[in-house]
Amino acid sequence: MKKILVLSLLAVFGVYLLEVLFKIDFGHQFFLHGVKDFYLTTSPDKMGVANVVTAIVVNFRGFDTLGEVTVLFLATTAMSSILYKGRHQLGERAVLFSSSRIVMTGSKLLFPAIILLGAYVFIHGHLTPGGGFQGGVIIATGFLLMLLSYEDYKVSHVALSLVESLAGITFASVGLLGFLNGGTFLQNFLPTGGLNNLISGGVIPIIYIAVGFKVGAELTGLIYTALNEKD
Amino acid sequence: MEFKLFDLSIVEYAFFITAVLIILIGLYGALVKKTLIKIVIGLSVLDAGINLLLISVGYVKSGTAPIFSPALIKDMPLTLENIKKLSEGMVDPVPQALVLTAIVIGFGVTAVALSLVIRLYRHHHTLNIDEIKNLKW
Amino acid sequence: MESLTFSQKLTQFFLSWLVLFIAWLGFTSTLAIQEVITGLLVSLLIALFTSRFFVCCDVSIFAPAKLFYVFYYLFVFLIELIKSNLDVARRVISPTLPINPGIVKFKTNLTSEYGRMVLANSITLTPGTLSVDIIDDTFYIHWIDVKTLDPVETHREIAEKFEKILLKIF
Amino acid sequence: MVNMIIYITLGFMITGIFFAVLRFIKGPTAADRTVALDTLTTIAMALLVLLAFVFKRFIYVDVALVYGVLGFIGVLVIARYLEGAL
Amino acid sequence: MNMIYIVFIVLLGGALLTFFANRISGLLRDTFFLLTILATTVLFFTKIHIGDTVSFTLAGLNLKWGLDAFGWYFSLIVLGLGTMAAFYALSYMKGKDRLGYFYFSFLISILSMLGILMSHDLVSFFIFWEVMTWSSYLIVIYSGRNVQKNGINYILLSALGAYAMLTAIVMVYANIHTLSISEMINTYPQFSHVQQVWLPVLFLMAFSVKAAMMPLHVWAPGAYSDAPMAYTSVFSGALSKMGIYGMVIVFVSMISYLPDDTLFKETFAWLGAITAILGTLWAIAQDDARKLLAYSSIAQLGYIITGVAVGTDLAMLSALFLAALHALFKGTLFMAVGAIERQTGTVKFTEVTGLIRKMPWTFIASLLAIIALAGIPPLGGFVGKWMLYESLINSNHYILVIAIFFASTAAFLYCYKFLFGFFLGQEEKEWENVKEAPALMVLPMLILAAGTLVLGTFPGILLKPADAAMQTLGYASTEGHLWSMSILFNEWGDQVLLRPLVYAIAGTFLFFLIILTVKGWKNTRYVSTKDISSSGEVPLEYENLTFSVNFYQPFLRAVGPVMKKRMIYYYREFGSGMEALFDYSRRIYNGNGQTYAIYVMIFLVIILLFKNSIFG
Amino acid sequence: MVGTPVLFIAIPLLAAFLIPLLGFVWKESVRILPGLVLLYLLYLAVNLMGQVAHSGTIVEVIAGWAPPWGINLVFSPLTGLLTTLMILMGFIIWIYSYRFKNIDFREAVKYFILLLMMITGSVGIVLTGDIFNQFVFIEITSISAYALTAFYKGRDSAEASFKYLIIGSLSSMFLLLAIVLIYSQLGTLNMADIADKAHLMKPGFKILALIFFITGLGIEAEIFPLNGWTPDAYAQAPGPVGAAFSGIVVKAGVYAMIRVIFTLFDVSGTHQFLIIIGMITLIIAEMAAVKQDRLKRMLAYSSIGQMGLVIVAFGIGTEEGVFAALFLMLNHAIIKSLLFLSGSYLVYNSTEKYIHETDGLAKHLPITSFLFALGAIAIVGMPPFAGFWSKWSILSAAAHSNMILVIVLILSVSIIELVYYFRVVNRIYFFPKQKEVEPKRPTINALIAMSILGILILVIGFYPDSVTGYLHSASQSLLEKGKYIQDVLSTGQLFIQ
Amino acid sequence: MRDILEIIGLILLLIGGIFLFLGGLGIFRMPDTYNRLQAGTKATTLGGMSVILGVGFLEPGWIIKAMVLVIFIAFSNPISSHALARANYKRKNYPYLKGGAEYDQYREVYVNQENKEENK
Ligand code: NA
Ligand code: NA
Repeated sequence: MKKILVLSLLAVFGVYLLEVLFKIDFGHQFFLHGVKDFYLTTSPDKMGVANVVTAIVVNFRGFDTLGEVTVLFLATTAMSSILYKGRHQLGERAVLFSSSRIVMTGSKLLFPAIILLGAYVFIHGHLTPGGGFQGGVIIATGFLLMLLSYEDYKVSHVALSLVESLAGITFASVGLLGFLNGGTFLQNFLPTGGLNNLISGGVIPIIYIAVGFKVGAELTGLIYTALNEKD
Repeated sequence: MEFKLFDLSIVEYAFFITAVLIILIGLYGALVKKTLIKIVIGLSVLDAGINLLLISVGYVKSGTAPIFSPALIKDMPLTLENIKKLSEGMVDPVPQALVLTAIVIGFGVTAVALSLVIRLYRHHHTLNIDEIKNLKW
Repeated sequence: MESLTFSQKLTQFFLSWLVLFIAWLGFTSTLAIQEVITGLLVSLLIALFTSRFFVCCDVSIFAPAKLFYVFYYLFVFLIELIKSNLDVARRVISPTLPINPGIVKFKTNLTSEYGRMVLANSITLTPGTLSVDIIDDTFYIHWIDVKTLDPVETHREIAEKFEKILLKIF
Repeated sequence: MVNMIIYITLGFMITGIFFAVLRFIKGPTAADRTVALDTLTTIAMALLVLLAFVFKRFIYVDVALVYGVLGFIGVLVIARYLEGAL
Repeated sequence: MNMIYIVFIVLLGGALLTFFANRISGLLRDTFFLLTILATTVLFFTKIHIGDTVSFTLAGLNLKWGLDAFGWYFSLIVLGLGTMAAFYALSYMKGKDRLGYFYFSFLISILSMLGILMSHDLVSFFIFWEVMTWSSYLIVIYSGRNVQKNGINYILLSALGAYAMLTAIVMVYANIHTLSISEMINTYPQFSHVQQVWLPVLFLMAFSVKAAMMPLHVWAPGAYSDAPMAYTSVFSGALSKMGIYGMVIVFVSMISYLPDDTLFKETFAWLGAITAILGTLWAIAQDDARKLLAYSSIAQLGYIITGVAVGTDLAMLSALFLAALHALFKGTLFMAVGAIERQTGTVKFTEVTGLIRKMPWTFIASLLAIIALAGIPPLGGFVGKWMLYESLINSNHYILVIAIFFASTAAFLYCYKFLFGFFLGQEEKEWENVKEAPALMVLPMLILAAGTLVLGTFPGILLKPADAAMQTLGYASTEGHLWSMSILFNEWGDQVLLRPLVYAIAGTFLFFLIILTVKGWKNTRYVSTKDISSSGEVPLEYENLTFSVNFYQPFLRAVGPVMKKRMIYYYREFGSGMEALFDYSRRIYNGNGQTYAIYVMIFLVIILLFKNSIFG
Repeated sequence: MVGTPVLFIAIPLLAAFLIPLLGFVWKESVRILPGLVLLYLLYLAVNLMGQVAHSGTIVEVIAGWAPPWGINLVFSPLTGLLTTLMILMGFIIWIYSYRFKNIDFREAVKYFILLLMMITGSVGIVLTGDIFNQFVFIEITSISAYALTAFYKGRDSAEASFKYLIIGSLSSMFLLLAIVLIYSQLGTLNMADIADKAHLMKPGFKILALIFFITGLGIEAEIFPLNGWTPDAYAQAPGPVGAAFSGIVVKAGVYAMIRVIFTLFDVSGTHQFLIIIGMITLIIAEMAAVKQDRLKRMLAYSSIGQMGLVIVAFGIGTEEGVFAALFLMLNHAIIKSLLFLSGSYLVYNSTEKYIHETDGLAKHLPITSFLFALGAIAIVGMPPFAGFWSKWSILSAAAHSNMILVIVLILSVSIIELVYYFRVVNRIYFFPKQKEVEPKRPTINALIAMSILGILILVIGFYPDSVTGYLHSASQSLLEKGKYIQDVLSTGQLFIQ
Repeated sequence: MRDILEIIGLILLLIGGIFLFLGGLGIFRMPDTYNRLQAGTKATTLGGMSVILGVGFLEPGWIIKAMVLVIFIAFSNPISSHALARANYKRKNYPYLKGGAEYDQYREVYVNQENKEENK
């Protein structure tokens, strides 16, 4: 009964949604006077940022990203708050089987490389499809790999929140520096450099590196909290 | 080497249909499934569908990623006209930026949801949502 | 992890720096000066924190003999890999081929952690075998067509050709 | 010639993906599905690199690498979960 | 600063000071309380003159306060009774706790009543009306008895009325963009016909609640009897008159413009009469003196409402006169009950008897008040009733006269019950040591009772200001012509013309009373109610053999069917029906998060399906 | 120059990132810093309000890109008023929670971060001029709210939070869908730009986007039947958080919805629709509130009802109606917060929070009880307290638009409201105290917080003109759609860089 | 030179495509999980490496990156397959044995290990 109700509700919803979506001229330039052309030309031309998505994420819509970083920060805080068990420390991870030696050895070898890959991804956020979030996620998965393989692997909470906070403060401070430099919040105040050089795009790489650190630390913290969550 | 994959017009609206289907499947999971975990999965699927929809809105036929990489620019002088010409072959970067944000937000919500599920399981010793309704009326 | 002398640690550190820097060069695929300097710095930073994971090696890994064996090993491995793929092709195309699956065990002579891992991976990629577990020095291998249940025989059948070379390297 | 070979290669890969997806759907065990996923990861990596070549965008290769890393660790996570260790 | 402000500031400040002084010392508190009310009274009657106004702007609304003759007349009731009650309260409330709270509410309610009387705009009127409601509510629940029942009943019905009034006010405001009451009255004829009907209905709803008119009276018995008697006298005597005050304005300014076929006046007159009859009957059935007086108040207000509704010059005058008079005698009676309650600890007729010798002054005050209430000459009640009958007859409301007469006659029954139940009858051992109430309680009673006596002979004292008040409302001056219409008064109305007749009746009555009393005194042996040796049957301890038990049993049996289902029953039924509905409706929130999510989808789908009609 | 609107977001974010660090150094700073931040922001808000009154709406661009290319913040009389209100409420709630329940240091860090972020998110929702940015702020608010709802362990808070999260996720879905539809048509996300070009959208898109917005934001604005989460969340969250929900978070939700309806799209029938759903919300919520036996749940339903009333007032659509709605929002924020804050102490030591557990507490907690009673009287609209003026304005707005039925319904519902509030107050004052209940005396900071709210109620009640001026200019600024568009889009035809 | 590279690249592409196809088909057709793993991991490793190298030959500038990917595949694929096989066994999905119980020499170890770990 409930299923039928839900299915019919979803059917109506889907039909109405698709009806409208079919009116979109798919894959064509259909915007009236959209903002995208401005972004596509300004980013390489004026900002020296090859990856326009990054220019948007970090600069044009950098405010979103600041919020997004905050969301992630809040998610970590929320998760540890929700799972926090008061004065008792987190329990030791009780693991039925230790991981295989092969996986352990492999993880040990791969871990630094994965961290390096993460760093590569967020350092090149303005040049390649990478970016702070992607890089951060990769770094966190590196830690995930270690946590999977070694049940006694410890991540320092203090270090994590230190990195997290410092990265967040960097982001916000760079924003405020733009503001104090006589511009507006998050406004670029550094030379933009040559397109496709590593050092280009003004404050964008700085922010993206901070984001990378922050996301990496936050996701690691999330994973760590979740893995240690055992009754 | 000239190479053209195939003309996407055959599947013009496949993206939208797929996205909407994914949204509906996710919604179905969230609205009907009894297990908390499945509900959370439903919500994640829902998120994925929306992100797909968002990204397809920005698609431009045979457009490429909006990245002015050296290989793309080749030896063209970087004048405004050239940039404009290049940018015509690029997909809309805005939805991509939005999707990035939406994904991260969806991830955060999922993390919170899962930790709530853990709490609920600890408290009620069940994952059945029909048995978790101490709060009502 | 066993405690190391300072010079061992230093070697370890420089080694991991080097490896990471090479990886960086691989990632960036360029020798642009900005990239190289950044790469040096980044790999230095990461090496500082992660060098303790490289417990195996010392500078001797660069000895020419070892390098030779490395390439020799790669060659042997590649041959085995192709053989195994042909075997897979055969089986996939006609799954009715006679099989006699089972899990067999043997003891390895390798002592190095890395050596064992490489051996296990090689076994996984060679015809009809798949490493299931290593407990201490015993390998447990899933074998599609079990030819023998005797560990020594098994060792010879599955691992010996790799092990010989690996013992030279590690 | 080149086009044809790329077409054929793509055809093979997509057929491979098709079968892997079938296995993924069919199961029957979670381990089987994960095997399918693992296979899919590798095929997709190769596919991404090939597409990067097709579209002449070197930057897509990075995507393949990251995809591979995440897929690999994902499979390890699932494997560890299946062992009952998470 | 204008004197009007000062009066309000004095009252408000005095109330606050009293409230906080309670923390410091009882004496200080009492002093502040008394000073406040006295200062207010003095300031009001000396410094504020009829015609004074102030106006100011608040929240973008033009508000205006001022005093006119009509308001002045009612202020007389409020402040007069208020002062008496304040003196009384000092003694009556002695030793009770939360006195700061009580006095604060007392003063605020006085303030609110003055505010109502001085409001020249609707918003101020409404605000003071609400302040009056909650301040009196605070006192109703002061005792802590039945707060959930009586308190909620009172606040609920008051709110019903107040919101009806608020609806009317916003309708007026939307129409004429002004809040001035006189403006409203002036422009009333220009309103649409629907509004011309609805406005008075809504206003009257509010006023009927406070005036305890059937069927909106259900709060009154509980509220009157639960409030401390020191306040109930004000409550019943003055506060309920605010309803009358409003009604008069509505009737004079609105109802009279309606076409004759609207039957408005007749309906209201009849509602008043029915209220009078039923109130009387209910009063008779009470064993609790507070309840008896409460129902009696309802009945008395019924007369007044009838008078207002009939609305001829004389009827209106009689209503105003009765309103003041009711304040006097009902104030006295509530005070008397309070005195008895304080001295004996109970107010049940079945428990207390024979207090005549223990509390003689209380008895005398009660006697006077009862006589006034019953409308027996020579007290003021007689004058008021007479005027009412006369006005009804003059306007050809013969059936109403019969109804009112029936109610008045039946009222004798409870009057007698009151006197007999408390004061006459056997004296009981139990009440041997009862003393007369303190002077501070007795004096206000006596003063008020004396007031009825004076007014019985010199009604002009009140009739003149009442006449002035009516002129404010647009009646032609009644002096000179009105009196000539009545056989009761002399030319100027300041004396009762039929004095000889009045005195004759009174003399006869008094004579018999004395004879009977003296005779009874001599020939009666005082025994306990338990001592019924003549029948040879010793009653059990718990049997209450006071003759007050089932006092009017035969009578009650006769009117039984009427009494059986009281109005409150229907309210209760309605209330529980609503609560069941509410309980059912909240089950929408069934606790299942998924269901809530489905609601969201249902909401969406409904809008989607009807989007063309919703967003046409 | 004391600052610009962006500081409302930047400073708290900086503080939130800083709190864990400072915690390592000095534990108490974790509690103090949010207060200092809010105090500064309050000062800033008041200053900017003055500036706005003097020289008109402030439009601040971010990252140097003029609208519609960059994100911008709009500090208009309307948004400024709401911002000031939210910051003020936030500050008061901070005072109150300074030592509310003895949570340990690690919990305090999280609590204050989440609280600060919930406030900041709500402020962001109000200030931003970009729909996607608004979505981000909604998510910031929501995630903080989920976590704060589930803050206490050992009761059913996780259940409440989970329900909130499910419904909240649906809300996000609808918002994103609406954004997709708009972007696919106009290629822009800037509100003013959208408002300017909305007529160019194909009709189907406009209606559907509006419907998705109403559904998505209706969830935040607690419209029936989208409000299943509300009573649970309000009742299970810590007291100050409940106050923040009703005083800050809902307000932001309502604002977002109203902004969409009044500024973004001009669709006929929307106002009537608002009135209908507002009325239904009001009626159902008040009916449910009567039957509650738990205090905070009752307050929650009452809060929903009030929001319904706000929606109705907005639905009237005239300047008077908007004025009434804003006035109601203001009063409700103050009064309901007071009720939550004082109510929390009345049921402090109870796990079930039953109303009958407050019996007779007036003797033990005289000030708390008094403030609760004051709040109760004020919220039912008894003059001369704050609630009356808003009730009056909404009624007179309805009367001016000839909506007699609305008036009658509102007043009938007010009677219900009166009943359940007075029942509680009666119990507090006149019932004998229950033996097993151990009253907890409020801490001094809690008393201060509650007293400020009480004083505000009295001030607005006796001197409503202290706020009506701001409210009038705020309501005008909501209705002047053209001016909004012009203010934002004229901030610079080209980018500043 | 370029042509030769191109031809090598194309051949590698073709081989890779075939083996990737076989990998997919293999995991679809093989009878049990272990056999599927066997087929899948070998074929996709070679296939993936081959395709990527092929691209590297076709576009010589990419060869370094391609090598990184190849190394990664060679390294990660067997590990993940091994981990899956082990996990599958520990979930008590024992392999199909034609020749009887003695063909599973891991069983006793596993049972012992399980007891030991549970006691711990
Ligand atoms: Na972003
Ligand atoms: Na793999």
